Amino acid sequence: MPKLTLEDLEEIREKTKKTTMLRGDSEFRAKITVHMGTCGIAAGARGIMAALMEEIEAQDITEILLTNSGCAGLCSKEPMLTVEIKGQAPVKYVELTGAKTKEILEKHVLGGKIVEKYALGIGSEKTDY
Amino acid sequence: MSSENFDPTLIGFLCTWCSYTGADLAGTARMTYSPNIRIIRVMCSGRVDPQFVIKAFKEGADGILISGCHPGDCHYKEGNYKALRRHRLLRKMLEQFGIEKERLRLEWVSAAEGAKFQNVCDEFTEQIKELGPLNIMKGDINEYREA
Amino acid sequence: MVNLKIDGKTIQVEDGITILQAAEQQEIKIPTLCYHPLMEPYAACRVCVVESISGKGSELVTSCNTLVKNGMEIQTASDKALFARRMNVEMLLAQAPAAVPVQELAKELGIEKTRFKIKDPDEKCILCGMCVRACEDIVGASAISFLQRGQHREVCTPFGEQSEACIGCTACAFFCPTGAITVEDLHGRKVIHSELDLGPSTAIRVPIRQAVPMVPFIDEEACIHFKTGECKICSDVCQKEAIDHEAQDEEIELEVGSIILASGFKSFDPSLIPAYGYGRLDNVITALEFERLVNASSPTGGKILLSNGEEPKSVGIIHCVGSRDENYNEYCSRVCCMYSLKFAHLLKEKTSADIYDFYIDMRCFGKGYEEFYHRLLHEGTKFIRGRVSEVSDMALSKEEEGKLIIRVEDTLIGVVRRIPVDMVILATGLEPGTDSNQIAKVFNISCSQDGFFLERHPKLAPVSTFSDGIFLAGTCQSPKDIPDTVAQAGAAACEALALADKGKFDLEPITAEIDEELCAGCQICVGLCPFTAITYDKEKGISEINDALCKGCGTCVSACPSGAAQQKHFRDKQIFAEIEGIFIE
Amino acid sequence: MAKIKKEKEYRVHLMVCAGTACVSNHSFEIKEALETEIKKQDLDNEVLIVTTGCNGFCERGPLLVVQPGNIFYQTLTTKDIPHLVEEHFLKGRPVEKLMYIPPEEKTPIPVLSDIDFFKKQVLIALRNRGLIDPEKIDEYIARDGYKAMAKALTSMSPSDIRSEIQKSGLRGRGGGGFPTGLKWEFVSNAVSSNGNVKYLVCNGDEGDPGAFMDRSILEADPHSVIEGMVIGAKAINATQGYAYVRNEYPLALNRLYKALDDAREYGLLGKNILGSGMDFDIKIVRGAGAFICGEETALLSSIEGRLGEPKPRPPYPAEKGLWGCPTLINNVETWANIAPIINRGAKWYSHIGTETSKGTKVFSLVGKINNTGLVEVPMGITLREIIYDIGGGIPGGREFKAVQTGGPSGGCIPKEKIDLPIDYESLSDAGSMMGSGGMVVMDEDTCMVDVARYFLSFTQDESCGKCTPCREGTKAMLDILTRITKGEGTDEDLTLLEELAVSIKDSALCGLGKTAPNPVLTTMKYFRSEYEAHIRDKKCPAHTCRDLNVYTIDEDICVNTGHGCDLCRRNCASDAILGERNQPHQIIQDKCTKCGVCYDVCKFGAVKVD
Repeated sequence: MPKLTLEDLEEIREKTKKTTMLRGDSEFRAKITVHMGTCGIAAGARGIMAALMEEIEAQDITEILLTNSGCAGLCSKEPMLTVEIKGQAPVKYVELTGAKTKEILEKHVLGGKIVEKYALGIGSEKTDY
Repeated sequence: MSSENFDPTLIGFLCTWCSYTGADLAGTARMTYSPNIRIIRVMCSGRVDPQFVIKAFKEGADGILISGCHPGDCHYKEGNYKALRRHRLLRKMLEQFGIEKERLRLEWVSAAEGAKFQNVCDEFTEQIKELGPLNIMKGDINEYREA
Repeated sequence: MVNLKIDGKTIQVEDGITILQAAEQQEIKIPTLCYHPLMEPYAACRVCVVESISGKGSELVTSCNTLVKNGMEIQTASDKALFARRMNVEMLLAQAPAAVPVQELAKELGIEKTRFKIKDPDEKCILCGMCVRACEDIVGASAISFLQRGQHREVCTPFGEQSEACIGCTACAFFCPTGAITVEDLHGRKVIHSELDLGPSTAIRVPIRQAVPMVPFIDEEACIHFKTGECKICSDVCQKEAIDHEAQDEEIELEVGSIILASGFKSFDPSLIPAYGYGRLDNVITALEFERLVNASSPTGGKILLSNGEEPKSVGIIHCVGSRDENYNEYCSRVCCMYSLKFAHLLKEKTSADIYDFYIDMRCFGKGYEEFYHRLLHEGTKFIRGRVSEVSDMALSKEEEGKLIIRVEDTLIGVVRRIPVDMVILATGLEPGTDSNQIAKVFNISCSQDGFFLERHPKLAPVSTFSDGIFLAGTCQSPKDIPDTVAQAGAAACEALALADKGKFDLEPITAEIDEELCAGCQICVGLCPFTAITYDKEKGISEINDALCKGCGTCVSACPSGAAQQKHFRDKQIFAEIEGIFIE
Repeated sequence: MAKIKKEKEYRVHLMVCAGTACVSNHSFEIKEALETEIKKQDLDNEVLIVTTGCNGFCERGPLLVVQPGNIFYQTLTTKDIPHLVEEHFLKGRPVEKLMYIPPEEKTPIPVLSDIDFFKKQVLIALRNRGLIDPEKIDEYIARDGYKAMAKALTSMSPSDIRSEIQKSGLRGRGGGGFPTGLKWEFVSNAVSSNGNVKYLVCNGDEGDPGAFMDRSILEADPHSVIEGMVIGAKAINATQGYAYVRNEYPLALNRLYKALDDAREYGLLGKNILGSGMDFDIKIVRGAGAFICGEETALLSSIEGRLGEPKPRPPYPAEKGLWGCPTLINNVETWANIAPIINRGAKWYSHIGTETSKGTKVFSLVGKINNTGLVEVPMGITLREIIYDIGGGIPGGREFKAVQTGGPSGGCIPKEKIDLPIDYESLSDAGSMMGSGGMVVMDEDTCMVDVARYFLSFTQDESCGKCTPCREGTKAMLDILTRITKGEGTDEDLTLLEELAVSIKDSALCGLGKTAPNPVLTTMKYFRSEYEAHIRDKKCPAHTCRDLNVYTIDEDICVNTGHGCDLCRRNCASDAILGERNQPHQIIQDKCTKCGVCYDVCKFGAVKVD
């Protein structure tokens, strides 16, 4: 690696910031949670996760938190994922395929418009009684 | 003339600093030595010019003695070395003139060697007596040419 | 300048000095152990702590290295300072009980006994590091240093092995305040300080006590500066700045009018006479060695002792050793009789030994000499007339055991006697100096048969030589004693001054000259002249003779082919005339 | 513009702690187990394993922090890994049984920042702790690494930098607490005796027993020290830097060597740094293990290759240090604080801490404490908060007795002063000192006389032996203390001990000697009663000094509850116990070597120690 100049330093900072952002408690614009219960995995949730990761890498998307969680409870509709845009209610999408996930990513996560045809419902389950 | 009543005349060229003082010492020490030798004082044995030797033989000297300081003792450092060189050359030349090389003698006599000077003179005189007189033709050169 | 208060007294001192130095200027004594004026302060023993009171309270500082500052207030013996100093000394007393400076300091500070555990009662080392610093900073050899830490700290060479860096200068032993380093055990070499047996003594010293001039010299083998480039303490300490290590021997060429040769004599080497046993038998010594023994600055301090250290009971003095002897030197060395009498007198005075003096003729020629001889006779010295044939240690009877037996034919009573003595002194004669023939060559003077220089005339010119302007004095001309030498020296000086006083210099009368018309410029004569008196003049194309240089030997005249060169008073014509004169009846 | 290779995208980063403590706790085996499990679940292109420097909570090593989410797992064993990988990384369900549960509580706390140990800490020197891989320079740069250096080199003049540090109020973290700004000012004003040669040294000797702050900083974030040193070099235009690190820190040394090479490769060190025309390089010198070489002048002698032995001051190193040239020496932690100050400004820094002591201090919390580890707390925090909130209190419910700060040169602070706010002045007023940051917590079972003896044995052994008071004084004090712990002490010993302490403190040459008596002085000041107990009643209240213990057996407990189980007799090495099964046992006092085995072995508490 030849000697760096100031700009190179800045460039490295930006590039590696993405990977380290995961670690700090810095804010994210949106969070996608792929539900990976045993049934979810059996239903192909791994494929969904792979597709999402490819897409994010391809488009060099930043500030999107991609994570997984356990079974969301609705086994029949697996594989499922939930998209949570900061400040909006989470939206669950069901019976997904690789292509559908890319479309959701494109339209909802980046575009900000909910893709009605794949969505199950808006809002999250009630947890505080 | 037979050798007994032959009375040679010898000339001795003595350097002032050593040989002449040596001879003087022999004299003050009452050492008698043969009267045949007549002494000519020169400042240094280096001063003895081959011409003098030839002139002396021409005038009728029967033997010539040159005496200087021992090598290294010369008051003028190198005079006696020069004399030594000239003596070697001169002896060869004299032989070509038909003069026996014994008639020319070089000796080193220091100021303290009065005794040595005495022996040299006596010995030299005896030697010349045996050689007999110097019989080189006198007069001018043309006579020889005819003979 | 800096103003500060010491023990209540406000003083002004120049900047950059330490509190210790300021106190010394005020004659206030502060104890120190690891401080030495010639070294950087090390501040290890902490015995020189003083109390320094400033705005924000007081603290203890070591006075040996703390520099003075404006407005400082120092108490050298306040309770706090004394308390800490006493405690440190008490601890040192436990660590190095046998160290004398610590014991003295402890007494001074009123410490009877140390309350701490004594490890080794005869330990002397207080780990002040003076030796290490001397070796490193002053000598530059860095042969020793501290090893280990804390309680195991000690001074040693790396790995305790003999170190090549050590140059045996014993600076460490010199600087050690408590004598913990003794030279013997440092590197196993016995060190003796004496002229005869030169151990590594101090590098700068006076050769011997009666040296003339009494000026110290630097012995390059022992001097550290010439080994490591460091040290140079002597020049720091010398107020007159008389020491310059860089000075080199230089040859000075002097133009002088006249020279007085006084190159002295050589004492005859008695080992050439095996019968006397010199060098083979103990206690057979030469006169010079006895002179050295009797001298106050001798290794024995002037006492006459045998080689085993005891005082001799009987001494034999043998005259004419190497003089008046056909096999060695025929001449009489003139001085031996009188100095032998002096020895006999000294022996009588300093020891209770009976003295035998073996002489051939007692030559007491000088003023008062004969009277001295008579005094000796009354003092009881036994004089035996006869030449000693042999000194041997072969004892034939009981009382000869362990003695030197002198066999001599006592000519006065016609008997060969055997005299057992403890010590034999050989009155060795005088010989020409070892280099007298080189000197003769250099100065172009000749030597007499016995090798001494030849004077121009024994009666008319006893101090001059054949070469004008070169004079002789002292034993180089012939053996003589001090009164005669002094007289002769005076004469030689007068002769030299007479020569110089004339103010003009008479040229050599019999010099050569070159006739300009006849000279063809062949330059044969130029190379010939031993005194380079002839030079070739390019413009005129002829050679010329310099009158002042020409000595008048005439060699050039006889070599000149054209007869241009002629010698005044010995012209060719004159010699021809002499030759012709011989044959005129 | 340099072509930087594309980093592979991951959605989960496993921050495995690889500090020396965790490594010695087999954290590398945990890492290998994780690798194999992840490969088995073919999650290896979704989950990245990162080894970080010391995370701080050494008590609970080996540690793992899962990012994002900051989930904290502790005391992991290789057996837990398969379940953890499948549960959490595959199925996204964190595993509670592996989480941290505070003592005397039941509910686990998943998120690291909610754990008390971490909550009250303010990280400046340890800002990248557990968040970056110390051996990857890019990750350091990503967290604003070398940003301060770039700013300093390109847009700040040396005097700007120096005034910024002065304004920040930063003081030396090595123990002395000398204002860093002032020291920098001295060095930059000093005239060098050899051209313009000035040196800059990082003191990483850290000889205090139980102190590991510098080690953790070097292991977790070596670049922070390098960046600090380069900024310092610009501030005083130093020409050459030295990092003096103990040879006993191999991991820290490797990471520092790697960091230096990476920095040189990136042009952040060496010739023409960042094109700014400034040349500066750092050479590592490894300490040979002498505690004295932590003292600045001894350290310099050691770098010069000479005997590590302190030199009298003045002249201070700032004027005449390494090879006689002006030298700036600061501790590792001080250097680590420089970059944040330059980055975020002196004002931000001076808000943290107290009036006289600004910023934070890293303490190594050890001894009788639940949460042993490395804590970085703001100055002014009270002892109570450190011990109870962060430290998690004293194990086994025993009572807190005292805390020893500042290592062997520090002193013991009794429990009465638990609410003492921690800063330079408060600690030295209490007779101790900040020191490098060692904090040893002691409970009722610690005998203060023995603590003093232990620290004296350390300083006595490590004394360089140059000056009399320290060489002989510490030995004398140690002899006395040893006698006292053996019950042979007398009253005169006490007075002599005090006299010695005062005279050594006053007249010793360097810091080691001057502070060696502190443990004794403070323990005598606050726990004089224990000394008297040892001397007069020949008793050690904490039963640590074995020679003073008297073991007896309470016969009725032995028979009624223990039925004469005979366990003590069988284990007694010098068979000083009489009795058979079902019979009361007795101890023969003069045979008893007071080894205490019977006391430990007896399950019924029949053996009493007095």
